Amino acid sequence: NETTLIFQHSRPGRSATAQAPKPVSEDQLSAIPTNLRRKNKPGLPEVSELEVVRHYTNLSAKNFAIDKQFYPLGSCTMKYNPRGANRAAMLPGFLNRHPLAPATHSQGYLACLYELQDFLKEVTGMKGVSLAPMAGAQGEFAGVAMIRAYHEARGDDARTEILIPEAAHGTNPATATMCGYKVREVPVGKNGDVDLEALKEACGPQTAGLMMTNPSTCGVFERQIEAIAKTVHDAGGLLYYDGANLNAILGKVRPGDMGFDVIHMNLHKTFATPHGGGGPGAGPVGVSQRLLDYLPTPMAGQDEESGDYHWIDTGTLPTSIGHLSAFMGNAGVLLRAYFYAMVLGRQGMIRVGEYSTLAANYLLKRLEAIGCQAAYPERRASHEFILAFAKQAKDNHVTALDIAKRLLDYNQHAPTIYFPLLVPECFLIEPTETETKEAMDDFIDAMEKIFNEANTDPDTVTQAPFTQPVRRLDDVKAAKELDLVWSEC
Amino acid sequence: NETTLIFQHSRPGRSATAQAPKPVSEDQLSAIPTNLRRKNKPGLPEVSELEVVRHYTNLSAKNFAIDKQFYPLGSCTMKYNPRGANRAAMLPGFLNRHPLAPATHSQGYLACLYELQDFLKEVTGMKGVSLAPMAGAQGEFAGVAMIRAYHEARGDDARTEILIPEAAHGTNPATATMCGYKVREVPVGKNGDVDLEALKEACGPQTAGLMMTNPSTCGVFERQIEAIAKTVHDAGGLLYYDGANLNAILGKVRPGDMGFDVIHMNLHKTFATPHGGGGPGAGPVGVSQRLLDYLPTPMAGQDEESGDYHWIDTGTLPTSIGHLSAFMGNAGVLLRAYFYAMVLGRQGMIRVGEYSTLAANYLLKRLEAIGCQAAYPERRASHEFILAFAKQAKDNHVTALDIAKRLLDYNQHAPTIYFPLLVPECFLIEPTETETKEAMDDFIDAMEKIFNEANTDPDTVTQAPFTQPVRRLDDVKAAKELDLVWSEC
Amino acid sequence: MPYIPHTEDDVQAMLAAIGADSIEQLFDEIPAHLKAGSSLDALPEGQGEMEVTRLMADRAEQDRFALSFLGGGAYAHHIPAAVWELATRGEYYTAYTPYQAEASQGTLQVIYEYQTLIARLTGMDVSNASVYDGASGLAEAVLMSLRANRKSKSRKVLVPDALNPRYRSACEAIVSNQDVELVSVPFCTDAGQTLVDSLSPFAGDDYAALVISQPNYFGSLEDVDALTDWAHANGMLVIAVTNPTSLAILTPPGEWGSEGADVVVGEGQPLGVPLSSGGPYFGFMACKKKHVRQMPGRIIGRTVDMEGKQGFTLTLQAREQHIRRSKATSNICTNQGLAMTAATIYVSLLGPDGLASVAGHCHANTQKLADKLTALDGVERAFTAPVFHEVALTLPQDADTVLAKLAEKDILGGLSLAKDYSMKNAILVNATEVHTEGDLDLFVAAMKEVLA
Amino acid sequence: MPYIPHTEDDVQAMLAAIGADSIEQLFDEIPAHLKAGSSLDALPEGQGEMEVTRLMADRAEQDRFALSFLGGGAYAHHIPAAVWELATRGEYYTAYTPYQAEASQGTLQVIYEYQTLIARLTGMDVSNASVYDGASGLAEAVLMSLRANRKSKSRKVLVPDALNPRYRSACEAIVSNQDVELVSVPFCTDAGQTLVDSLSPFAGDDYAALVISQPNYFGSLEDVDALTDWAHANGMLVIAVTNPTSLAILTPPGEWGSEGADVVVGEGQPLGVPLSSGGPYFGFMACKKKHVRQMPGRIIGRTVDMEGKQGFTLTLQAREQHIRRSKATSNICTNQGLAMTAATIYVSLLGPDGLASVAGHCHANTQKLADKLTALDGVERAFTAPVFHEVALTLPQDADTVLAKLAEKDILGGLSLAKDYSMKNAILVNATEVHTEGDLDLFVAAMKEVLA
Repeated sequence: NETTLIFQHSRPGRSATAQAPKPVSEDQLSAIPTNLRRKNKPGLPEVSELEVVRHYTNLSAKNFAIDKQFYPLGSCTMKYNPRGANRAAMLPGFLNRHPLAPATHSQGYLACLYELQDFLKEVTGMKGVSLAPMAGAQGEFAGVAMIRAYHEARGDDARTEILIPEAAHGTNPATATMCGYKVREVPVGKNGDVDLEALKEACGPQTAGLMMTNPSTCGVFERQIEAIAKTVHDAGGLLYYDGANLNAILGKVRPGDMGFDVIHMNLHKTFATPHGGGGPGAGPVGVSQRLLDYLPTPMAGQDEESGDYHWIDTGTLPTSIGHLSAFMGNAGVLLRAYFYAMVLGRQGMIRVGEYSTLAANYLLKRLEAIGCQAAYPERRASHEFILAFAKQAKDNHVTALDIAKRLLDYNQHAPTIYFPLLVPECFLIEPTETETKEAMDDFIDAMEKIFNEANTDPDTVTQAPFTQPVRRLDDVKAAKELDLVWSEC
Repeated sequence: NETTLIFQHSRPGRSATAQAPKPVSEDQLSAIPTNLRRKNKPGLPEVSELEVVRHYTNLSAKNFAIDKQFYPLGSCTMKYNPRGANRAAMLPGFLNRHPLAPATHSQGYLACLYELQDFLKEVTGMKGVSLAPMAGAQGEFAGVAMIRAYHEARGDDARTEILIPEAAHGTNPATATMCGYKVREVPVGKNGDVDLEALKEACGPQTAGLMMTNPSTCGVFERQIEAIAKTVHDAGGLLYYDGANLNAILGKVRPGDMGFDVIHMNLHKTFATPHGGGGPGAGPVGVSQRLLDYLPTPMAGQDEESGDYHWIDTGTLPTSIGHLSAFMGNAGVLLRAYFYAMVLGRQGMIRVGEYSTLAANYLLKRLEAIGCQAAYPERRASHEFILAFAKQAKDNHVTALDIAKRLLDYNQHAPTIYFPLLVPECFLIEPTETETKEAMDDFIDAMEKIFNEANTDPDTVTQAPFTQPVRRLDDVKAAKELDLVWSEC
Repeated sequence: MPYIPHTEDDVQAMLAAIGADSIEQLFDEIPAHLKAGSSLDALPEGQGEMEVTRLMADRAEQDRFALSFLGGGAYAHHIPAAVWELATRGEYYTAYTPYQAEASQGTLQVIYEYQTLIARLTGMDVSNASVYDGASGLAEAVLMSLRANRKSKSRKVLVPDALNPRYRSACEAIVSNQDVELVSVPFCTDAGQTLVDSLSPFAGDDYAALVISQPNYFGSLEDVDALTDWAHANGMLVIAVTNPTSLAILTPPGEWGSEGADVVVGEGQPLGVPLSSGGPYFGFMACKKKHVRQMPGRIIGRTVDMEGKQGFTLTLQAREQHIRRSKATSNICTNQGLAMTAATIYVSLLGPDGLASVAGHCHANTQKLADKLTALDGVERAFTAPVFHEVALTLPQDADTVLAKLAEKDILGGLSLAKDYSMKNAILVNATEVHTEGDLDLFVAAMKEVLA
Repeated sequence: MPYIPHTEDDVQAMLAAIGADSIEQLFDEIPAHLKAGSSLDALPEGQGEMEVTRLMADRAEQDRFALSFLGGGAYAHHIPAAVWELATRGEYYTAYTPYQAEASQGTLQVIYEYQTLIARLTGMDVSNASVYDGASGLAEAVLMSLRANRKSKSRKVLVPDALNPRYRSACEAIVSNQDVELVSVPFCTDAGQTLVDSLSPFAGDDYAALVISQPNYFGSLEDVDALTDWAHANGMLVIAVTNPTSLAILTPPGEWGSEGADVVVGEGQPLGVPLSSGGPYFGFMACKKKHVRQMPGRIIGRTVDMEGKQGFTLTLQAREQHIRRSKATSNICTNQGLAMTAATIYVSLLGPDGLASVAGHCHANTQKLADKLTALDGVERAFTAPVFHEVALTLPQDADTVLAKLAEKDILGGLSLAKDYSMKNAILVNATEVHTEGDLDLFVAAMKEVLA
């Protein structure tokens, strides 16, 4: 009963009557040819309004969420999502604005966008910004597509390869492929920095560009960034910055100043828009001077004389890589990010990098003190850091997965596990700047308890969780006996 | 940790900075004499915005609610609270309207109120309605105060007594007292009807009026209502209708037609406005012709010619019993009720009585079938009914309280217990018209299981609940060692 | 059927279980001729959520305005978005009175936290779980003072004329039924304050209590220490009526004079509750510990469960109507749960410093507005007393006319003092932290135009 | 510090635990000269929630309008209040991708329900958890068809000119990087439909798929059975682009022709997602079971836990970027979780009959509007084909000019077809269930005035 599906509440003829208009007559549908009309009504739920409200209220209780728990999911930047941003984005004027409304009826919205573009330029040190991409991965796509457009415009069509450090997010190689490039991985050294010699060898006339993030997914700042930039640029390639870890360096160092040519940002990470159970996000792209002509459209522009805002579209920017969505991307996310940027302002932006880094280094040191093994113990943590549990896995047969599951029993969301792939049995932990020291201390306490359990009662850890709506799930069965839609029989 | 108070999250200097204006300078406060200035800042929580959101999100999970559970609390009419009503009442134009805004800027609000007054007149069969009372109990107060004003206006000042059937809500006698009356209780017969002979004896020149509800709190319709009305009227008293049970008879029989002179309605029951953890409600009063002059103010009036709306206040109705609040009552509740009335319309109102009665009679019969003892087995249930567990209490030492607590373990909110006082070990059960048959069947299943447990394993029942945030609480300690505000030490 | 889930199959199955042929049969105990009026012909046809929402949205739109400076007991403040997004969570919004404590710890703990913050804000020992609003709260406080003042046998209470007249009239309407008399104390028409001098005529007489409003209706700050000490010296209890925002910077009633006030009430609306046409608001009510058993309304206590774990529960129910019936302290049987929940969240978000900033800006903005307005020809402060965040001004013209002209410009420029105080040319003006310098200037410019 | 909780004490304690003297020291691995640009001088001072909310409210107010008949891929519908009150509950709103399935059963079950309802609405076997929007969904479907059509070696796909031009251009921008060619199929300029006759020139050539838009951009209903059968007969897969509301009354793609479409995509916005300037919306994507391993995006499966209890989990992750990296089906790594959650709630509230009523009213209102407008002199239907809820009209004057004049009257009267189709005098007009008879009449009256 706890996991009853909404479809199982369905009874023929039941309905949430207040929500639907009165039925139309067959006569009113007579213009639609019979052969195009549906023969049987679709098997959608027939339920009352109270049943819907109760079902989705109760279902929501089965989620961990920032609003309920510490959620130190590395590389995901699960920080507080201001409720004020939600209210502002849901203002009727914004909510009811049609995406194709004329500029006369869009000045308020365009003003927000235009200013947000400017903020993002300043924060990243880039020359131009487009807000169009609908997610980080689409921002990556736009970035690499611009690199491709750049080389193509110069007739430089021998460049078929994108270089990617092995610790990178999976989206990086997948994006390169989507843009028609081959991927070459570059090894990472023991200290978490890219193997510069290997990079030099990999670079050549076939190099379209390098995709990387800095701080890297190893949770450390890539110290050789200038040498890397020089190497790639010297080979004629461009540098792509994956904004996944931008939170760590806000107000400290800008991708543009590090030599990157193009960057995407994850507003759902760095700018505190909600993750919504997996989306939506927004992945604006910023570019250096040489990629300005290729930015995806539409963008917000301003007439200098009148101060009026307008759309910059492929009509005025014909070299653009074009539209990535039917309209202009995830407007509601952009408005939330605008709200956040306006509340933080200059000082607030600078504090983001400072306090997220402070939190990560604190958590790292405290966890080391209770016996956790840092992947890069001699390095500063950025806004996140890696722990390796290879020793526990060997000594107690307690894996990173087991520890993650047991954390749930202590009401702590597990960090990212088994990523980056190059560190076996690892956690990637990111506390963010919005969590209190007490919240981190609670996490440390839980980890300490789990370490004790791993020694004294390992089954408690390997069989965890015990307190969640379900125990560990059979993923093999899920993949083998595919059950992706519900059927009554 | 689970029950940490918000004060325990407090740390000196922490704050939800985005919410407060920047501090003012001492200079800006110089007009306030020093001796009127606070010496020490109040010990309010100093917490971050995320801490507040997380704290109150997690606390909310510790409540049962209609949005989560079947909630058959007798006499409380816990029906579905339409979310659309919430949205409508929270429209900025209503939310930001100052209560003393001039009529020029109140036409929209007044239009809703005026129509709601008319709806309530029609539904109750009364001649006039005031929406001013802020709760059922204040509606009762207004009603009895009008009775008093009526007698006083006639110089009929020997009437010092209010008659009340013994099954009545505690608010009835308390209200009579608040209006300066003595209370005389009237016994109820075995069949749930008032003892008419006793009533006749009780009536006399000292009788100001009779307060009753029909259907009564015995969950049955008072069949002698006409004789009762005649008896009281003949003695010179007036009849007051407690609207607590209005849900049962909407569209079936109207208090005005039964002979009542004054009525209060609970919009938070009958008109589906939320109970909000104990309030706010709204308790409009309706009156027959002879009490029209005494209605509490303000009320919405309409100019017949212009169609403009205005306030009717003590200026135009000097005989009114006056204002019961600083402004005009719980406007937001009234708007929600207006929304509900507009969605239901005529047919919908009639269905409320029909389907709430159908549900109650169904639930009663099914519970009787599994061995429950109805208090009035030969009677139709109204929208609610009484079960008596005296047998279980005697046989298994399992009380109504025990069964109620055990129901919580089955994820069912307990019915009202030990009310009305005249039936020992009782449940007063009200399923309402918005619950599905399946929801009622789940309740019946739970009751059946508890009956089995009472026989086979009574401790499971007498020690319940086991699944809630706390076990049974020490009420004696609570009352003896009063701890009403938190202190750090 | 809106909000009713039953299918025809459900209905037949239920009727079969009951053994009835039709729903109508379930009403066979009602005398047939009584049913005649119940076809409800005057009600409209039901409409969908879409249609009703649009109708109400159009009406809400009608009532919008550009700028408002209305106060008089209800004040516009910034309300953090988190407040109502949390308070309208179904778990708070659709729960009822926490009769089953184990299944209501959420609501119960919120109330306990609320009681704590009200006690700390007012400087009192205990608080109840809230009453309907500030005005009805005063009525309850007056009735409570009769019970609590054991030394007095009087059914009279001293009430200053400078109290919000709407509080006075609501209080009167409620307590007069119990033959309680509210005796007027005049204010100094120069200062706009209630002076101890004005009280001397009442010295030596038996009154159960003195009501002190801080600030008073004119926004003026009273000399609360002197008034409190005078009342206590004359055997009266002190009932404080206060604005909760102001308590972030003003001396709390618990510290007034040498002993502090005995009962404190006030309108809770400024703490995160929208203006919303006057309600739902909530009245807060706090008192000294010795009077707690005379306090009406719901009260929550902290206790332990059978395993010793902390928990919260309704307590002191022996005062209440459902137990004591005609002997109860009041007929009140609910609190304003939702509004009180919102206030608890609001105060938690603001904190002591944030609330002090809000209070400070209200005061500073009001001062600034008064300065700007009195720079206009013929506009003067009506009184000399210092004010918190509301100020009485005299105009060179009839107040009602001026306000009507301002309203035509979509500016709600204050409340007229003509009717309540026969001050034909006087208005009461409020500014809070929501008003920008530009807002004040727009108002002043409009006023200038109107007066020209 | 907005949203940052640390007190000075906290900071000192944390630095002490780290063994650092200052926060700045934590950045000592960053070359000093790189830090120069980071003072962010061009950013404004931070402001409070109150100030930013007021600024944004003023701007939102600027963009309001009286009436809109804009469609073109985004449609105004009634959205039940419950939809977003539930979807913005913190548990949905602030959770992330359900990587820890045991702690994410809420989100996972919602997605499973969503997949089920999309499959049922489209008549397909399986659905993913949603993609960014309808247009990018089409691009994913095109790429998918290249992988899924084992018989074809072509990198070409047939795309009708009557497809929404914004879908066409977004699709082009995405797939062109992989050297995929979108080949145009003209439409009948009389009927406003894509005719099988127009396809015959392509018969016998190798194309991976044919895209069929039902309705097409002009609102016209295509003869989907004939088009589908033609494509299958010529070795192509069929990619259906549909409006989800219409599927309550129109033949679902799974039943088109003798075999049904192979992949279905479309814009989910009409299912409970506000217009909101174009996003966040969600693209739905469903396919036949045999193609499921070629489908991009997140997919949820039902399984059991170690005690045999039903549960939900991410499945078929071997297709995805975090496992397959450069070999993944797509680089997509999220879905549009929140919008999809809202849609699931919306569809549950409407049900099959309610959604059919919505679709029916959209159609009937659009027909009625077309009738009223074409009653004006010189206004004609541009095409003869039957329509769903959008209709192309030719005006006696330049379309852009007429629309601008209507906008001056605060009426957004439709989309111009001038730029995309060189139909200088043509507009595309949509009506839905939100439009009353009065709305239509106001529009017609305004149009009459403008044309006069």
